[in-house]
Amino acid sequence: MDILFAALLLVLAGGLAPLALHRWLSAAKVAHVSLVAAGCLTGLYGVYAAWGQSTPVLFSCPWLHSLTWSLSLDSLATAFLPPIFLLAPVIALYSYDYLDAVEHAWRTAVNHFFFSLLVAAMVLVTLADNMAAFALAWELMSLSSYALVLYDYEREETQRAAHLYLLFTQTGALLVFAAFGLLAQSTGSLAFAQIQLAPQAAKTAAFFLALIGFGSKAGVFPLHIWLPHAHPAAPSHVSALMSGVMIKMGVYGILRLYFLLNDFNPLFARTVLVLGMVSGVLGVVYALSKREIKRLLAYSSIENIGVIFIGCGLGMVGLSSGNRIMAAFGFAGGLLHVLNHALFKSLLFMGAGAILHTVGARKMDQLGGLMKTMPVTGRTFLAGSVAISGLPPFNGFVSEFLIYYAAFQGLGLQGPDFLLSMAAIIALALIGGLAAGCFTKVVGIVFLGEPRREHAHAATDPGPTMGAAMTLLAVACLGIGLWPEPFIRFAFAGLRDLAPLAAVSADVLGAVPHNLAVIARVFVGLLLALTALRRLLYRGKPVSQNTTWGCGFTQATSRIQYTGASYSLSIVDFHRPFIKTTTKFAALVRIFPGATQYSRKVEDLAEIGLHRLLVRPVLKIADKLRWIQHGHIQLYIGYIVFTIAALLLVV
Amino acid sequence: MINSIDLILVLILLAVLLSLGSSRMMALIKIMALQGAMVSLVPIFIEPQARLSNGGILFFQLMLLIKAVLIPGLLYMALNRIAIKREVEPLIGYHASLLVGLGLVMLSAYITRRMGLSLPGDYALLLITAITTTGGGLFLMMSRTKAITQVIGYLMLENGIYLVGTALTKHTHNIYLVEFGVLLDLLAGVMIMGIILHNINRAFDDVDTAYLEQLKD
Amino acid sequence: MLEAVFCLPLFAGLIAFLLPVKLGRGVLVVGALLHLQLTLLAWLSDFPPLLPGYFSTAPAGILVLLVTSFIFVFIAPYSIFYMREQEMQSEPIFIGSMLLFLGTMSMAALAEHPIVFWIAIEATTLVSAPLIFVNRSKKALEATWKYVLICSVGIALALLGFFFITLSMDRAGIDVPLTFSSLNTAAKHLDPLWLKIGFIFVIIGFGTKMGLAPMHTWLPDAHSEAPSPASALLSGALLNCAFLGIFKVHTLMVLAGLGDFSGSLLIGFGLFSILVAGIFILKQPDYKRMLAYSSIENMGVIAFGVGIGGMALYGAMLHLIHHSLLKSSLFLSAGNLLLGFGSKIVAQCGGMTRLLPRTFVSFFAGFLGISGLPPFGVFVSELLILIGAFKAGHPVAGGLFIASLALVVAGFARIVTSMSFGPSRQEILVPEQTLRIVSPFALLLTSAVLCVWMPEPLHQIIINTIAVIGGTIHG
Amino acid sequence: MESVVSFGLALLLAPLFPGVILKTKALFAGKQGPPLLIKYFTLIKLLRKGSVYSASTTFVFRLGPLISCAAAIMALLFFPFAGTAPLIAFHGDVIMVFYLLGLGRFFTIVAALDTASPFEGMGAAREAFFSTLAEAAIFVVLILFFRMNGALSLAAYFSGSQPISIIGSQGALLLLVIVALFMILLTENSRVPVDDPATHLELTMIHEVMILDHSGPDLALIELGAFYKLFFYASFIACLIKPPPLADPVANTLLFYGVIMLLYMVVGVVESIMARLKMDLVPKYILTAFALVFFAVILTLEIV
Repeated sequence: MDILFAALLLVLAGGLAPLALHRWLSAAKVAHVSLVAAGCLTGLYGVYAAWGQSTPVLFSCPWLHSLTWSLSLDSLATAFLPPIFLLAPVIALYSYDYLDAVEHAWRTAVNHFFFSLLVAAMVLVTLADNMAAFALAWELMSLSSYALVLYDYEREETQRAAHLYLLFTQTGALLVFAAFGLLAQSTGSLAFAQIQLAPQAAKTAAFFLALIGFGSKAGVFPLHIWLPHAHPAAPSHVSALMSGVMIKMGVYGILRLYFLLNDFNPLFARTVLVLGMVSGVLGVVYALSKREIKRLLAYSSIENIGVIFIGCGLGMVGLSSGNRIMAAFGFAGGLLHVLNHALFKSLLFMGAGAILHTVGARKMDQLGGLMKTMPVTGRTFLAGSVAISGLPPFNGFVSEFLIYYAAFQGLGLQGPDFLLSMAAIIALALIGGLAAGCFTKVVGIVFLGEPRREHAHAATDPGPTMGAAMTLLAVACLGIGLWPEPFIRFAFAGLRDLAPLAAVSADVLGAVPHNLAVIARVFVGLLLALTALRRLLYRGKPVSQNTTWGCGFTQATSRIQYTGASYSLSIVDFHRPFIKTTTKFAALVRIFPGATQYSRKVEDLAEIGLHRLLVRPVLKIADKLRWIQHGHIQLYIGYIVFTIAALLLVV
Repeated sequence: MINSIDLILVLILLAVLLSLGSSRMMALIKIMALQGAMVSLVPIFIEPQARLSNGGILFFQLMLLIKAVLIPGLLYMALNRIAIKREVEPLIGYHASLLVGLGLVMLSAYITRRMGLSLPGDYALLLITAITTTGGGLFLMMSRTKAITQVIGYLMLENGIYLVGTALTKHTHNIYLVEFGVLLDLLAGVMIMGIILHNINRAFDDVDTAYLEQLKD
Repeated sequence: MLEAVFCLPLFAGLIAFLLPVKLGRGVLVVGALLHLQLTLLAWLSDFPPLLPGYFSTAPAGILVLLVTSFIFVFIAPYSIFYMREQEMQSEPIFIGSMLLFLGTMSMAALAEHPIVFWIAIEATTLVSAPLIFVNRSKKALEATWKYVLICSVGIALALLGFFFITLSMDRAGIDVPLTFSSLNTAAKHLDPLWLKIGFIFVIIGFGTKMGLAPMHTWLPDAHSEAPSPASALLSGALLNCAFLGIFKVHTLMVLAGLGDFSGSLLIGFGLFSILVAGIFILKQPDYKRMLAYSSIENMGVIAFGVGIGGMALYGAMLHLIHHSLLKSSLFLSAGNLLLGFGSKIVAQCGGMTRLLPRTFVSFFAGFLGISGLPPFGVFVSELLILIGAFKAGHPVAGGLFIASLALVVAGFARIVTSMSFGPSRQEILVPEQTLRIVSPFALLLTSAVLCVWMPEPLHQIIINTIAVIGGTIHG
Repeated sequence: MESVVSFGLALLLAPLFPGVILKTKALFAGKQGPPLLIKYFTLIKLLRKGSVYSASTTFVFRLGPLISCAAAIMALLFFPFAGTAPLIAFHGDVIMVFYLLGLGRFFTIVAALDTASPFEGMGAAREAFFSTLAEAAIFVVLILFFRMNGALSLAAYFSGSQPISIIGSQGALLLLVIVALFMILLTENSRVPVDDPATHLELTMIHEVMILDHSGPDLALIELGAFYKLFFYASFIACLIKPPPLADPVANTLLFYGVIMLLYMVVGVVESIMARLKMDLVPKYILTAFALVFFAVILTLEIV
């Protein structure tokens, strides 16, 4: 634990140093990156050191005399810490070149400060071992991420996004605290260890309250509304950290609470599973329908959170039905997907940031052909896209495979559990296909083909640290795919200290990791062999360049290319009842039709729902009630008299 | 003795009813002076032997001075400056107000019975008077639009509360120093209100609360 | 001699009326510092009252006194620099009233006799009226009028409440001196019906002053029209004093075994206040009014916490401290904004980050703090109140509490965001000045420090305050 | 050893069968048709040529054929042709197989988008849409098979003590599956009624339009990949309908390839007697396949 504290101090120092050094921007950034990196590496070492120990590491100190502030490092925490410690330095590295506006030196320093604070807060969230410590860490996390979103505060969109985010995160936090209160009711203790003694009803209520709270942080459908606004509005390295790492804290919260409750209620399991499926499928459908890269990536995060939820939900179903192997695979798949998603989603956000940084366009349909002008970004983005589509030999497949494995285990169950497992498999398959569709769209529209607007020609690869960060992550994505064994074992080890799963050792894995590794390597080998063969076949053959075959159409311009919107049109329309599209199209009239316009808007069902069912009625009621403050002093005195009369009648 | 206290209480009640039915400011202030004097006298008549101790005499003299002379005097001065003679458009008309006043008396009698305190005769009437005065004061504040009338209503409320105190609590609790503090507060309050009234009048050329409805949501 | 704590500012205030402006300013600052010293003496060492039947060092009172005195020390120098920009003709009156206000609030905090307490509270209304009125605008007039009249009516009703409590004593045939502590010792024997009625009048009466809805109506007017230092004092100190009256009677109720009754009333008023505040904050066009409504909300939170008891009670006491610190800081920042922008209308302000960067930091930090984010103390207090509410088995009330808080955050955040980051519509009139920045920052810093570390005596006094009625925190 | 041989045989023979389809179609049309080995000739012809690349393309365009071919070959590695043990098998390998095919598709699509041609983009969009639906249907088949014998591996489906076969105890269910799988086969391999490999109208095509710009050995790789993919699906169905394995491995193999031949002929027949569906009817068509297997799974709830 001391090592972890040292790590936290280093990370925080990495936040404070830029504040002191903001007059010398480069120095500030160097200090930030190096201190954060040092801190995170120390932290990784701390996690590694705690790894071998059989009992959780504990720490506690009094806080404000009557509360205690206790931390513990158990296996679940060790599963969530590496994504934080791994991603934070890479993202910090990326931010070195990304935040290069000299005129914003002070703002950059503040951004660095909150970045460090967010990292530290997330570490504390995973370590917290009682309600007070958890609450503090959680709120610090909310605060710092809110501040990070506000980086581009001049833009109205940013302001709205930050506002929405604050609302969601604060309400969510209050619900979580309410759940804590319910659980503390019978035992009177704020310690996590006492939670399992709470009565059944309190546990159920608390779980669902917390599910709303944590779910809104994680961005699970339909509580995700803040997410597609906040991620595009935030600077890209912040989106990378928030989407890659922070929203996983919601998952962590749910898992932590679930195991603390020690109540394997099938209702919990089924709810989580269904939420996962809904959010997975709808997340990716909405992602497909989006036109801004970062918004698309945000919805894709919702989808991946759905996948993680499916994994955890399957794990919970396994526990509630007594199928330990299913449980182990489900949870381990979820945990591994947390790490994997952190890697590739950060990578993708970084790529989007690189485009934004050098080209400045947010809409995909204004881009194109960037692979030629931004080779590093393009290649790493392609790797990330394959990985996020869950395709071998990249890391996304490994975790999805584990989740599939758990789901197939669930087919042996009866009744609703069977049906849900089956639905989970179908959902996963759908998600896989749709995700591939979604990311072929991004890669194809943004990086391939020809530039659709002039400014896309001017693109160049971003600064070296950004390229280095993206390359690192791309290599990591492939690396996990090719050497999955240690990572799968890592995910399983995350379950070690969880009482119901302690008995399930990594032996159930059998040869699974090995097989996955072998196939991935065989595939890569085969690919290399084919490449060599191809080279051989092309030796001495004429290879020439020409324009694309236009099927007889000779006046091809870059504007006739397929657009992202048309690419996804039919898939999106297929999901019509769950997605609301409005198309405006002035039909062609007369023999010589004039200029016409076609526009299409996709609205989020949950957002519409929230607006219709909550925001509008509340505003309406509030407006109606404003007459209370009417200005008539006579009326005001009347209130007092009336209140007295009413209360006296009650007595 | 009994007759005199009843007389005083009836006078107070009458003052309440009159104030509810009166539209003329000057009359209202006079009524308040009368009521203030009567209210100050009540304790002396109720338990004279106990109350008329050393400090007591001084205190009651002071109270009489403040309630019957100083406060009405202050109001009189304020009224002179603002040159308003009558309440023109009350929110609730004078006849209706009178009826309300009568209703208040009945309600007070009912409440007094309901309280089940088994008070001796004078005390019961005292309590009825007290509650009526309190309610009358509140009603006056709610139903009149001129700010000065509201001050008068506030004074009536205070009188009523004082009477309730007299009726309900044992005199042994009375510490004249403390009561004097209360009186002083009242006096200062009326002074402050007078100053504000003056300023309101200067700013709006009227003391109608209809001008005081700018601040709202 | 405990009475010196309030006599000193009272005399200083009377003197300040007569002194020339510059000397008066000196008296204000020196008076504030001396008062803080006296307060610390009263808190930390034995400082017996001269009139034990009327004044005492009851822990709740000391707590309120401490908060009042502490924030006054920061408001006093701020108000001098604020007033300098305003070029006010009646500054001696303002300074004198400030000191008198401090004196009467201290008197209320130390009062042991209910009627003395009542006198002090009524006196606070009267001496603070000039503070609101000091701008002499039509709106200020209206606000003052409403403030004085409504509060006077409310407080008059509280007097009635005290009479009923006395009656409950008489009915039970108990003959003890009329002080809070002796009432507490005899609480078990008091007549419950009259005690309840008394409590109703007290909570309505002092609730008017404290700003509990629906008796809060004067509060937004007064806070928005008063000059900012006065608003800070009203919100950060005066409301606490009024709350003290309710708290003392609530203590009595709990000891008399009627805690459930008074608790539910407090919960009800508390929730209603938060809700009403939320409704009005939601589309509030005026930022000072918004802060005022936020005060109503926070008073609601305190009432709610006290009503629930236990851990929430501890939270409520913390909330009292932190709300005073943060809200006075916010009002002081709002004063800087008002000087800078020359308008209280949100839509006419914008671009705070560029035009008034330091004020932006203090205002925004205050907003984050009052919304319950760490490192500011409201986070701890709201956490404890919320957990306490559910822990004590009030899930419905807890749910309403959450919904109302969300409403408040929604409105507050919208306004602060638009003012901070929105397009700037004008150049600033009065630039920022370090001397006017120090105070809001100092108050914020105090709240942040108290969130992490609390001095032992302060903790002890909170514990002593709530121990009487079974507030606990361990667990 | 046996496995290697059967894998090699499959690799060798796969391009033969599409010739069978052509032949069947020609017979139906009353023509003599191309020779049976036509596809081999085509491959050799393509391999001998060079390529013309569009100036718009990048390395992704060249990567497409490689990966799609490699993925298809990988799929065959897992398959127990004629009951012989495959080269690789483990619990869960089917998931791997279909994801590998998915990878191939991913790169085919991306390569198509790389050309900046609106037609290829259109084809890519359709491919992405239809294959997603088909994939969901396939996973329902996997669910059903898991219900039947608890296996999650191609080898375990068709070998072992209780192979899944139409003559087994659950033959009736499998009939539904076979029909569905056949429909999926037609979809995934871009045959009529979903796609028409013979058409020359780019607007109506899916797979063929995506590879318009490929030429030479690259195109050969794509074609080869397509043959292997079709062969994989055909083998899948063949394993379901072929009678129980004979003792003699050679006879067994012959029998297997006979069934395969039959299947390809059926494809030819379908192509001859059916017209291509309207594009917006295709999802419905795939959903029909999905519904069939789903129905079968629901039926297992009663049986198992």
